[in-house]
Amino acid sequence: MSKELSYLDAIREALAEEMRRDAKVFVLGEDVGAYGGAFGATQGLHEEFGDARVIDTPISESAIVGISVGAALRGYRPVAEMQFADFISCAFDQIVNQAATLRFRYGGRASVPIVIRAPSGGGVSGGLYHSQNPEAWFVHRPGLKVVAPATAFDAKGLLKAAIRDEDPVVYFEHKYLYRRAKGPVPEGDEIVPIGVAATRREGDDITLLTYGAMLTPSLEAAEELAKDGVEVEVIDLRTLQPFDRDAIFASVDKTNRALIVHEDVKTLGIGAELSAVIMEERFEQLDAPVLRVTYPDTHSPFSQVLEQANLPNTKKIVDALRRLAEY
Amino acid sequence: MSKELSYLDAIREALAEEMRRDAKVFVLGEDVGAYGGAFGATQGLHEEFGDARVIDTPISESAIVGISVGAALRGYRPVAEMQFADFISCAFDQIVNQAATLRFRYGGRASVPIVIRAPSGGGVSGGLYHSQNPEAWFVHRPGLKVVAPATAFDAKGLLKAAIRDEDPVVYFEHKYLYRRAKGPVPEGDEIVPIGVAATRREGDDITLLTYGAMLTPSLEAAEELAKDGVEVEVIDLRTLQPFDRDAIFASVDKTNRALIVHEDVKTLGIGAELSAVIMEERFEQLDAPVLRVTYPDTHSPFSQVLEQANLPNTKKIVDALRRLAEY
Amino acid sequence: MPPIKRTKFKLTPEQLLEMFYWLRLIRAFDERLSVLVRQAKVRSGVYTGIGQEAIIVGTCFGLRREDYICPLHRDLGSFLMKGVEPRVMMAQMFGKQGGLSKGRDSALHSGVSELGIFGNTSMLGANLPVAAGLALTFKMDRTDNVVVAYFGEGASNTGDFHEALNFSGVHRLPIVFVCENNQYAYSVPIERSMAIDDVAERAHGYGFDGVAINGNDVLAVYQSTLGALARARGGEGPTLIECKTYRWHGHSEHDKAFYRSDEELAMWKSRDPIPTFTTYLQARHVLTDDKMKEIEARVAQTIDEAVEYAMNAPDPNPQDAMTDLYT
Amino acid sequence: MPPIKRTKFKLTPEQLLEMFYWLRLIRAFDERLSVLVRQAKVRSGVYTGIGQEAIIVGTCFGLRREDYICPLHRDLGSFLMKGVEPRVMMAQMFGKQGGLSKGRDSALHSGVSELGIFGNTSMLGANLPVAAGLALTFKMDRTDNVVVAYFGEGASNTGDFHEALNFSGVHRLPIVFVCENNQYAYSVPIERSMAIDDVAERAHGYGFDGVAINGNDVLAVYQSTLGALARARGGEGPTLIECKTYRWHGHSEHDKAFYRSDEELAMWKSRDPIPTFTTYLQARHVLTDDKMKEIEARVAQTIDEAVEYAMNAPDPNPQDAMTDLYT
Ligand SMILES: Cc1ncc(C[n+]2csc(CCOP(=O)(O)OP(=O)(O)O)c2C)c(N)n1
Ligand SMILES: Cc1ncc(C[n+]2csc(CCOP(=O)(O)OP(=O)(O)O)c2C)c(N)n1
Ligand SMILES: [Mg+2]
Ligand SMILES: [Mg+2]
Repeated sequence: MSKELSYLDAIREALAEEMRRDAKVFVLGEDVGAYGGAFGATQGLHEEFGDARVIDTPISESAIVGISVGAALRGYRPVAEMQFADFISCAFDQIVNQAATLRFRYGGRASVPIVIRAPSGGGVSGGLYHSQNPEAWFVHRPGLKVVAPATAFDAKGLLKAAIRDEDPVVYFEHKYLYRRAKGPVPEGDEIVPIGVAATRREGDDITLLTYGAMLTPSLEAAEELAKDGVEVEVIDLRTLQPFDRDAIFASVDKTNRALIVHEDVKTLGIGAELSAVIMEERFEQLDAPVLRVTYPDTHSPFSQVLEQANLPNTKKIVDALRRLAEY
Repeated sequence: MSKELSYLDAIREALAEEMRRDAKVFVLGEDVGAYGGAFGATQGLHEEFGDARVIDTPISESAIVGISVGAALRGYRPVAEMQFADFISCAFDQIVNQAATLRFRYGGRASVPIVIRAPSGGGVSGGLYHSQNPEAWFVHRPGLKVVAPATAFDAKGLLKAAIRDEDPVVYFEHKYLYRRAKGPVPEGDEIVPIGVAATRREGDDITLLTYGAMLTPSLEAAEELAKDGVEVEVIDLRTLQPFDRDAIFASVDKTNRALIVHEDVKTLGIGAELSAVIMEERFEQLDAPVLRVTYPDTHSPFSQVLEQANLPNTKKIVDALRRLAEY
Repeated sequence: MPPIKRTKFKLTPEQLLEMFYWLRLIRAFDERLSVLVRQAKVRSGVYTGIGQEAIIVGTCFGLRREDYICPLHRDLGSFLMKGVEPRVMMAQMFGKQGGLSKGRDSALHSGVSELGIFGNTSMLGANLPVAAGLALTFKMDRTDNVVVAYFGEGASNTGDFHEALNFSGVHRLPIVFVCENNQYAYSVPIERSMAIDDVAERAHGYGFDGVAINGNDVLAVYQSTLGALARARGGEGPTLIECKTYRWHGHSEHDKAFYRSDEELAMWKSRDPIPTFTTYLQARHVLTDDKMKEIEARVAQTIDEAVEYAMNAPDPNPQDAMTDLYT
Repeated sequence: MPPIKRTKFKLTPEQLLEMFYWLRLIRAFDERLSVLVRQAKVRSGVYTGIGQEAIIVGTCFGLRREDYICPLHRDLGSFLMKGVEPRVMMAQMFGKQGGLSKGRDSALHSGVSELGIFGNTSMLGANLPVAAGLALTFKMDRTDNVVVAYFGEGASNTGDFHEALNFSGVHRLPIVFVCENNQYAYSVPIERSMAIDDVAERAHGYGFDGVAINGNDVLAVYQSTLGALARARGGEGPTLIECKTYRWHGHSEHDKAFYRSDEELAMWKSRDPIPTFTTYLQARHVLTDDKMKEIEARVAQTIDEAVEYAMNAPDPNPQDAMTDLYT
């Protein structure tokens, strides 16, 4: 049985359910308390769980993560919120050095079950410090897991999985989807496992790998190509680290063509790794080069004239798919 | 005319010469003053240029970079030292948000001519916080330039170019090379331009792309293959952002095979981008998949038994080259 | 060093009227922005400083063109007082080509070096190390120019605040640190973000004076600033001036600010800096009814013209989305 | 709250002798490490705390097993006092399989949760937010356990120090912050890293007490620690204890420490904590010559056995290079 929720409500529900299920789960961050968070993701939690488990912090991103690591070492499961993913740069050292290396340097005798929620992404007139997609930095750092849900269902299921995971997970929730992505969500305890992609549309001709807010334009583009009889298989990665190699290879083995679509910039965005891995593992099967449709290598401007010119969209994806189809 | 210097002395000489040439150049960092820096890269500078231009800072990496940005806005050319590249994570926000975006957000009315020197790399029993290769994070961030010299000649010439560049440059100097890499360096004012790779060995059969401390094992491996009559073209990238696309494509057009070797971890190391770009731009020319020899996706252990097992070396490179040759 | 709060000062009637004009203009500018947001004509997040104008006017009034300011997100007024045309600031808020950032930004992240204005990133506290760097160059140049750096009480909890103030203390830099303590950081009241009454207390941990004053009293702010400027120009180093104040509107125009009581708001509105100053000017017969009418008219006209200009200003050119990243 | 420095305390002869044993053991351990470095048997950077032992003994002596310590790089002795076997610590320094990190690390970056020991990264100050997180859970669990967090005066200039102490003050966490002020941060004397006499001063900026004491007087350190522990256990929040001391050796064993004068070193060596305490114990007839011999023998034997064990301990297995990264 399931019900319709927005992506944002799905996140809120996952938090509430996990906090009810496990007294060790608590949330901390700026304005996450009575205010309910800058985007409302923690609304109602303070009322239900009180000061001790819903903690408004000072403006101290580095400490927020460091405190989470300390709490995790004592068996707690902190869920830290970065008010915007852009500010995760202020907590960078605590994430990539403190959290990501602890299990390794402890010789496996401890781990760090923390979740860092980071509202990311553009298309919301956020300008250069409220639109960033910082996922690649963390995918590059061993010891971290990185997820990026595209649907309300996954927003809930992946957040639950992240909270229950024994390792540090950076959870990127796309701001553009908060209210726009609506759909059924699992009731109760169903989780979406970390590391498993979802095929959103089947097709034999081209594999399209994407995640987050780029799923919708990708699906639209796939429908466009269907009109010309080209069937695109759209795979939503959902987890970026570790990404689902089996699902990717299985699809490419079938289609022999692949396009990667992401909102992050091109150079060393996750598309680079996917492309390199497909080349390494499936060179023989490729009938065309793996292509990328991404944000160009620059910052996110406020002006919609400029931002819309930069963002990947259905048309850009269609053009790339056509190039691959005709290749 | 030129003379023999160590990589470390070449860096020191570049600093001294640039400080003599331009009164606006100054250095700051931890222990860079009378002590001459943890590795001696600033030795003699305090004596020659005094407190005002050779500044010992408190342990405040974030401020070191922020201060550099402020000074650069007033026409100075600060050269900031991170005592180890590993600690650059503590200055991350000031680099990727403050410095990298300033010109953009100012609408092109100002730029940030700072250099951040970061002693990076392993093979020196440094363990997980004194062996890191953090270059990919910065290559991924638009607005930054990234260089990584492999020879004494380039250590000097690229540092001079970085200091004279109008944009923020992260300069990765490899600790393993400090005293081991010796060679002729340009006298006086000769610079090594940013963005231009160097072909260290010509060959028609396989293109090998590398940089930093991996150049030597790469050249050794190339000699190995020469014995089997396989001629490997070894290209030292020198600049990682912007990397020299023309040089890469010209070589691949000739060899139709490419191997990338770097000490950074595999996932989203610079090799991923190079591989993806070669695929996008030269798919037709490739007779084999582009392969990567890199550090595996984990941290750098202290124990030499463990570190040496992880580090790329001549044998691993030879094996990969053979795979490509036989492909 | 003479006590800051009792600094002797003298202002001519003309100067007093100019102060009044600025108070009114800045208030009117923010109020108009607030309306434009409600009319959905300005689409960005707008952070007004309504109620806090005395801080900007009191701190900027005694500055030279050569002095540098490092404003925070509420300090649009300081851009005006430092010489940016109102129409340009308005175009900036509209994200138009004619703004400081050519539409890249719609807030205060863009500076003007010739006018001594630094435009910070969104990252709170990140402007303070930059301020230290600017001040360091004033010292290097042996000028007696000063940097005035603004931050909220919430931002005083960031690591950058600490690193910047510590460095400034060590080098006795010519900086005036102005804390705009408006009692809240977004929804978080000061008692949940620090365990002290006065942010000014923190200055003592850096080896310089900190004073807490009534930030709604323009003459008191001006007086203390004069004292701090004199110290800084005289080589006696930094001073922290904490200005107690209150923001009338929500954190941004989208924030209903339910987290505070009507009583509290009423109390602070009764401390409106403008009527207090008006009473004083009238008591001194400096501000006649005619003068008042004249100033109000000038203010209204200036704002109308600015809006007119901004509304009709062209959007940026999509071709410019990729420019101004590198020099 | 009762004044910290005059806390009443009573120690039995057995306890006093135990304190003496620890002073001697920790001194001997570091001295042996120093020799092992010169003999190139220990290949990692070794940071001894020789001269600073009274701080470790005085702060750890009153701790429970459940209390948590967050040591810095010189605090090997605190691992021993908290219950790690000397042989295991020695194996750790040798980077052997039998060490805390299985050879991943050869320093103090590995902790033991069951013993209440946190192993920090190399990043100075980064242990303090983690300490706050640990203390937060003690409060959540309604235990009266305490966290003792160590840092150098140099580390007190990092952003993490500020964010962690501020958060700890706001939540009145059960923490004792112990500053080991040994006058230098690597080569940088305190006057070049802060403009204040006492780091303890900084506590007042966070709303709790800071006291500066003679860190070479083990009884004074113990006394103040007792007071701070009582406060923390009683829910009265954090205390900062600044221990004035001096490191006899260089920053690491590779540092010749030319940056300080022989006079200064001689002055501080005359303040050696061990003879002072010995005199006291002899005056009280607690430490007889026999007891002295017995303790010295025990110390020597313990160290010899530890070295013996570590030298013969197996190296890690290369297969383990990739383990212990994720759970
Ligand atoms: C490093 C960082 N973290 C979080 C934010 C989000 N944010 C923007 S303004 C604000 C509150 C700032 O409070 P304060 O410093 O007191 O300034 P005020 O808005 O009250 O003037 C927050 C949390 C940010 N901009 N930067
Ligand atoms: C963030 C960071 N920056 C720089 C370093 C390099 N480093 C290691 S110890 C040290 C000096 C530390 O001084 P202090 O905190 O006073 O401790 P002490 O060594 O004197 O005991 C420095 C600069 C580091 N480990 N971490
Ligand atoms: Mg505020
Ligand atoms: Mg020290």
